Amino acid sequence: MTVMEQRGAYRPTPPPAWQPRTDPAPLLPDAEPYRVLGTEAAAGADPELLRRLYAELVKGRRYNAQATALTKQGRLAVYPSSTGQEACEVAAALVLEERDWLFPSYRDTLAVVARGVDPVEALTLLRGDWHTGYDPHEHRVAPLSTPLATQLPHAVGLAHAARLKGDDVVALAMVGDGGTSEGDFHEAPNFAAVWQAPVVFLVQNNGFAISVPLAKQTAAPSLAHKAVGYGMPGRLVDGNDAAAVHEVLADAVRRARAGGGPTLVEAITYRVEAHTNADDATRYRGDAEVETWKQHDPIALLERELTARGLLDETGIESARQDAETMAAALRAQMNQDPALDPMDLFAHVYAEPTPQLIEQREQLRAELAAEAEPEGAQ
Amino acid sequence: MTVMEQRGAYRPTPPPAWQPRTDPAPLLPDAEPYRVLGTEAAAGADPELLRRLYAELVKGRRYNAQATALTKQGRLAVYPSSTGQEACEVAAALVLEERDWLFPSYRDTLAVVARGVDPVEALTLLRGDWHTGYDPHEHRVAPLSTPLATQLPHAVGLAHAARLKGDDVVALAMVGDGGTSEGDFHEAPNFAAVWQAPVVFLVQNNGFAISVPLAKQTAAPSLAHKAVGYGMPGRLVDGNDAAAVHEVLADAVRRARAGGGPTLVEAITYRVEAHTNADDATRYRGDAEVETWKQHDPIALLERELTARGLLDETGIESARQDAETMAAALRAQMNQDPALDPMDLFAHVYAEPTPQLIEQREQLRAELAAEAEPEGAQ
Amino acid sequence: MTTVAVKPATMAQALTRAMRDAMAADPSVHVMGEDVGTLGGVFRVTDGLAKEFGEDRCTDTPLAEAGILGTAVGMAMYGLRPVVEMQFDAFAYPAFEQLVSHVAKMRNRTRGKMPLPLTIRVPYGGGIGGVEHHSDSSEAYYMATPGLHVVTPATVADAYGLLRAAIASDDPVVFLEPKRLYWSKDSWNPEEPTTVEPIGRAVVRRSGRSATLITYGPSVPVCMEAAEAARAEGWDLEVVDLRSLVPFDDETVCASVRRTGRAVVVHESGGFGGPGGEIAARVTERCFHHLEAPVLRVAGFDLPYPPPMLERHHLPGVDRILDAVGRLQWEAES
Amino acid sequence: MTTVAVKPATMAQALTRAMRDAMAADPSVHVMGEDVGTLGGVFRVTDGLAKEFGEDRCTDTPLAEAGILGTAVGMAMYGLRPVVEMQFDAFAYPAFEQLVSHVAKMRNRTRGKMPLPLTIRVPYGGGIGGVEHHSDSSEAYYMATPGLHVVTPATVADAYGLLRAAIASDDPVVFLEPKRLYWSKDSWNPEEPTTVEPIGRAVVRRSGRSATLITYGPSVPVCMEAAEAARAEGWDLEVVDLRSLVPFDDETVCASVRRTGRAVVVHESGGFGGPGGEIAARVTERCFHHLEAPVLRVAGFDLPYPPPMLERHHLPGVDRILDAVGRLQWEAES
Ligand SMILES: Cc1ncc(C[n+]2csc(CCOP(=O)(O)OP(=O)(O)O)c2C)c(N)n1
Ligand SMILES: Cc1ncc(C[n+]2csc(CCOP(=O)(O)OP(=O)(O)O)c2C)c(N)n1
Ligand SMILES: [Mg+2]
Ligand SMILES: [Mg+2]
Repeated sequence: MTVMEQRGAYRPTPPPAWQPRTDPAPLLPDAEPYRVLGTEAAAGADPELLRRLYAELVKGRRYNAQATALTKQGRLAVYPSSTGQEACEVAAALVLEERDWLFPSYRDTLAVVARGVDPVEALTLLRGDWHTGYDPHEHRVAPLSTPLATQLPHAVGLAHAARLKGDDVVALAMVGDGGTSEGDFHEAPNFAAVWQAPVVFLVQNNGFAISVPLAKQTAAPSLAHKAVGYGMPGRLVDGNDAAAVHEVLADAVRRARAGGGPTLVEAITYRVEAHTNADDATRYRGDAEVETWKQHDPIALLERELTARGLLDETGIESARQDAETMAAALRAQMNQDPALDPMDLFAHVYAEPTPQLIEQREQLRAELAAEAEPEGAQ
Repeated sequence: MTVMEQRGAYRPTPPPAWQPRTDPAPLLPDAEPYRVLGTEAAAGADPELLRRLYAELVKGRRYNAQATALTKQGRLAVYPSSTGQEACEVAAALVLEERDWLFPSYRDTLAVVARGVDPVEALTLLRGDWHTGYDPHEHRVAPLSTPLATQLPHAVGLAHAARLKGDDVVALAMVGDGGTSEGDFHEAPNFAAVWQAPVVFLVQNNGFAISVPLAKQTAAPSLAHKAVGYGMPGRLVDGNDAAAVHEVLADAVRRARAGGGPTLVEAITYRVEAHTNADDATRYRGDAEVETWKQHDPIALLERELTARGLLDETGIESARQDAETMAAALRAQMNQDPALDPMDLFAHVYAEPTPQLIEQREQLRAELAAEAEPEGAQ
Repeated sequence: MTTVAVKPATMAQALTRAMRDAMAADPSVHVMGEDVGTLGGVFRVTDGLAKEFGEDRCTDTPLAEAGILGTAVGMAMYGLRPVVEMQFDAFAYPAFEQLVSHVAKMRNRTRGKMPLPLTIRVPYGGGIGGVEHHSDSSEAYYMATPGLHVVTPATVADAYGLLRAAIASDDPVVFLEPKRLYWSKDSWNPEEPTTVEPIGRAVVRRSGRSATLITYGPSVPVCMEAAEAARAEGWDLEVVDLRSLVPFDDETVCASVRRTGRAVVVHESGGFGGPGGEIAARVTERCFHHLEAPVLRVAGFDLPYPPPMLERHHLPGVDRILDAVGRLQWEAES
Repeated sequence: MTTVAVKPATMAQALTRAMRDAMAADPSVHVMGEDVGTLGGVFRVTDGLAKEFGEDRCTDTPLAEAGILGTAVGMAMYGLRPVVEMQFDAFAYPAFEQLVSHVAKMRNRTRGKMPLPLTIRVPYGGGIGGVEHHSDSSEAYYMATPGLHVVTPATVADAYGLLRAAIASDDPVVFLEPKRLYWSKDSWNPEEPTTVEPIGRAVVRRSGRSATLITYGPSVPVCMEAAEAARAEGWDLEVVDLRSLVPFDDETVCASVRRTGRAVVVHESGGFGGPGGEIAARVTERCFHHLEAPVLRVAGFDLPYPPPMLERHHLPGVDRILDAVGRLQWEAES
């Protein structure tokens, strides 16, 4: 008990509990982002997959342009474009099986659409007639999450629940470089690693959080290095190389599915447009930087690979372009129609059963609308 | 603009923005916790420092025992003992200059006392006559923080402010292994690294968060590995080796002071007592584990080193023990007196000036107390 | 409406039993939180559940409240019914964003496609000698957040019945457990089978004709005591236990106040911006012409919860309640 | 009390000017938040400050609200006066624990030894067509948290005067900026020097004898409009702009209600558990025998803030206010 009684032989033994819980070496990301296009690795890529990625990239670019145009016409409240980031958006959607779940961040409308959600329903939030426009269960796509990083623990919980139920389901969660600073970014991968939940975290490092450049966001060697602190592998990938992003994500999904636990992937990309249509990017960055990145365009990179390998010709390019135009025209037409609005919907889904208080309020609004509808009541 | 216009020469150039922000290699902790006592490194240790550490450890152990005894006598509401962790507690306090700041977690009463705060004032929170019992500015010790990890951003902000003002001040913030799971643990070191704030994070990994063992808390190779994700060095140290903890912390403090930025230190130690006097540790751990750790006792380790090197003899040990008893007797005497209580204090410090509402309430209580004081009103 | 036979127990044990019965009845019910597994919770409310149902059904989580609630949201999305324990009132604050921005909104956001059947158990309130951050009354925050149900039992039977109902609810329920009643036994009748109580119904705990005390949770026994003491003053007080703050049972409350013509709202939470304002305002809106006096409030003071040695001065006690009753303008009567 | 000459400006510009003047007057004032530096804030309220005072005085932080507020606490501990911007109402929730457990309590916890002179600017409320999480009225949460001052301007002049006072305050102030008034200019008189307004004083914006509209922030202009419209119905309405929710100016409010005998509280925040309950309750407690009718409330509905295309149905407008005024039992009068 007393200190003196404890004296005895000199014992330089290590403290009892020490043992690294994981071998850190395999967790560390490579020094350079992984690339496929324009490298030897490209030879191994599946031509069908590359062609499919290409078609989706072209459509995705067009979708972004159309949606931005719709904001100018007052048909969308706001649109955060993912132009320049299409490789990440598309690969994230395509890498998943039907039974898997996607957890998009607010900028990821494109991933949502590429996953199969109706292009108009995907825009409901941004048009402003409702919040989430699609049924998350239909395509297993969680609501576009505006509060940054908050969707990450959801993905972990869902993946964990699926595993507990014995279902073979993987969740892929998307977040931006800025979002990695939030506490929820920390808590989610920690839970995932402790639970060995089948989840893949995809960080799109597009260089900015609105106006704030990465250097003001983190001093980490890379965002992928954060994985080490959770005991999961970190992977660094060229986010504009659709083949590379797809491959790295596919590896991670496979690993998760096999019970190998979560992976954190950092995709290095660039937000070519302003933060949203309402933002003025010239306040915080120069044209030169944007131009450099345009030289590393995800569509151009893939197009070159495909044409160099004879997998794509002018006709194929033209046909991809046409498909994109057809999609855009349809989107335009649908978005130019006013959405059906029913103010009574405000009260319909707050609870399974409205509270007495909400019933009172609903009837108040109903009466007001009835009065408004009467000629003399109209304003 | 269109994709086709962008085609041209095949360009396998790297994405423009990629460059690791920090070289990850120097950030990685060593594979084994750093040790001094019982190793060659001990020869380099300053005998005076070792003796001082020893005296404080012995006093610290006694303080813990006395405080726990006071809970049994109803003199403290609760006490979370740091028995077994005295090396961390004491080293954290001793490593700082007077002008530096200490940010303790709720278990760190000992560090607070070792820093010079009055032993009774340090217990005010746990006695229950007020919250923080000491003036934080007097010894530059922030309030003992009960909401876990929330004190870490405070330390960063304070260190940053001092640096902005040109003051040569370092902040040392303490947190437990459980606390590293909180979002605030993530946000604080991230800010610190981005700002290169002169702050040192000391994680006492004592194996448990109440009943939850480390394995359910994290899958990280070590908690020190989390540093890499923030771009700061992680250091792993034997938390029961007071000389090692002091040396590692001193290095980190020196680095911070010199403008080198923050460091994250994980000290591997063990909570020998239950979580608090109210906890029943037998519910979640066996005696054998506790016994193993008692064999690696911080006081015994240092005592052996000191005696082996002829820096301490029975007289010295006895005199340290005596000093500790004197401290304990004084503490007992002071704590056995009822603290002076004034219910009106409830209203004195909510705001600089009480609101009209608080003045009303204060007068209500004053009237109630006056009525209570009258013989017939007494209950 | 399930009927379950129970043994004599404290409120804590009734809560345990409610979770146990819910877990036995429905494999989708999962309990999770800090120390809820091996330890059985710092208040022992989840005692034995991990042993009986395994650690996957009663899980010790990492120490991160936003992560606990956030992962519970994801589990609920996949069809589970998580029952989350927040260790103490003030330690639920880190999960506030998840609660307000997701838990409360998910059903509405998705037009009903993605309901979240989640129960969030929060031990709350003071009176147990807790140090700072261990005695907050946080119900005002939850009441002001549409999309949440807010429920709090005051009796052992209600602890069982309401927790079963909360777990069975297809909507998120913040279930506030009065810490200082955890060890209360008084109102529990071991012979009588305990039923699941529907959420949203207040109950008259004591009938009276002079005035109504409107209260809930930890203040219910205090009001019962005050009502007893009031007899000496010639007042026959009615005590209404709200049980559910959201939805609010205007019917029961207003029926009582219309009968008595006078009312005092009693709660531990700070007065300013606390639940009492809402309650007093809505009672007044509905019963104005029945009121002989303004609805008064007896509440905690508007300050951070006091240290243990001073908490008795803060908590609404019998005297303060009787004082307020005395100010209900009885002269007007005569 | 400082006197500063200002140019004609929107509310946003008046706020900028207030920070600029405070920063110029006191080197310990630091502005921090997401995008406040180079960009000048998403609402441009901090425009030019980084340029004028340098990035160390007006700092783009990492994207982490708890971290922003938490580091600001540490800066305040060291004697700085941080002015924190939360980008939108709902994005202040991640900082809730820091706010409630530290910002509000630090002075009290340390017996006044460690005050926190902190201003937390929160753009709040709807009416700007924002998508979900961009239009919350979160004032009820702050009002229910003792230790905070809660202030909200409704005019350009007050935006300046109250923000200067908030920054000068030795206590934490949650400064709620009505987003939809950012571009309002109406009440600003460029010729008149603008003074620092003491916190805690309501103001009568319009005198009237029939009834009092008690309101604040974004609803003040709506109430002014309603008061104009009410003339046609023969009602002469008084409008009280609270400006400060904590401390609450009982004196001004009650003086008005005692004069008029009738009152309606108007705010955008949800009704249930919202500020109106507190206000109605306390006015009733103090003015019961002057009231011809119960104090009524016109508030947002009790639901998650609606999507842009439906928000007009949610927001209290002139008609809904006049409706409530019409229900103030005018028969009793005649
Ligand atoms: C919790 C939270 N804080 C602040 C915001 C406001 N906000 C919206 S987008 C954005 C920047 C996000 O940056 P990043 O995570 O890099 O994603 P990106 O916009 O680049 O896709 C900010 C600050 C938010 N949506 N949620
Ligand atoms: C935010 C928060 N959540 C929960 C608690 C309750 N609690 C107090 S101590 C503790 C365990 C802390 O473990 P650790 O961080 O390892 O520190 P240790 O007790 O081992 O010193 C918990 C869960 C708290 N104080 N704060
Ligand atoms: Mg970004
Ligand atoms: Mg621990």
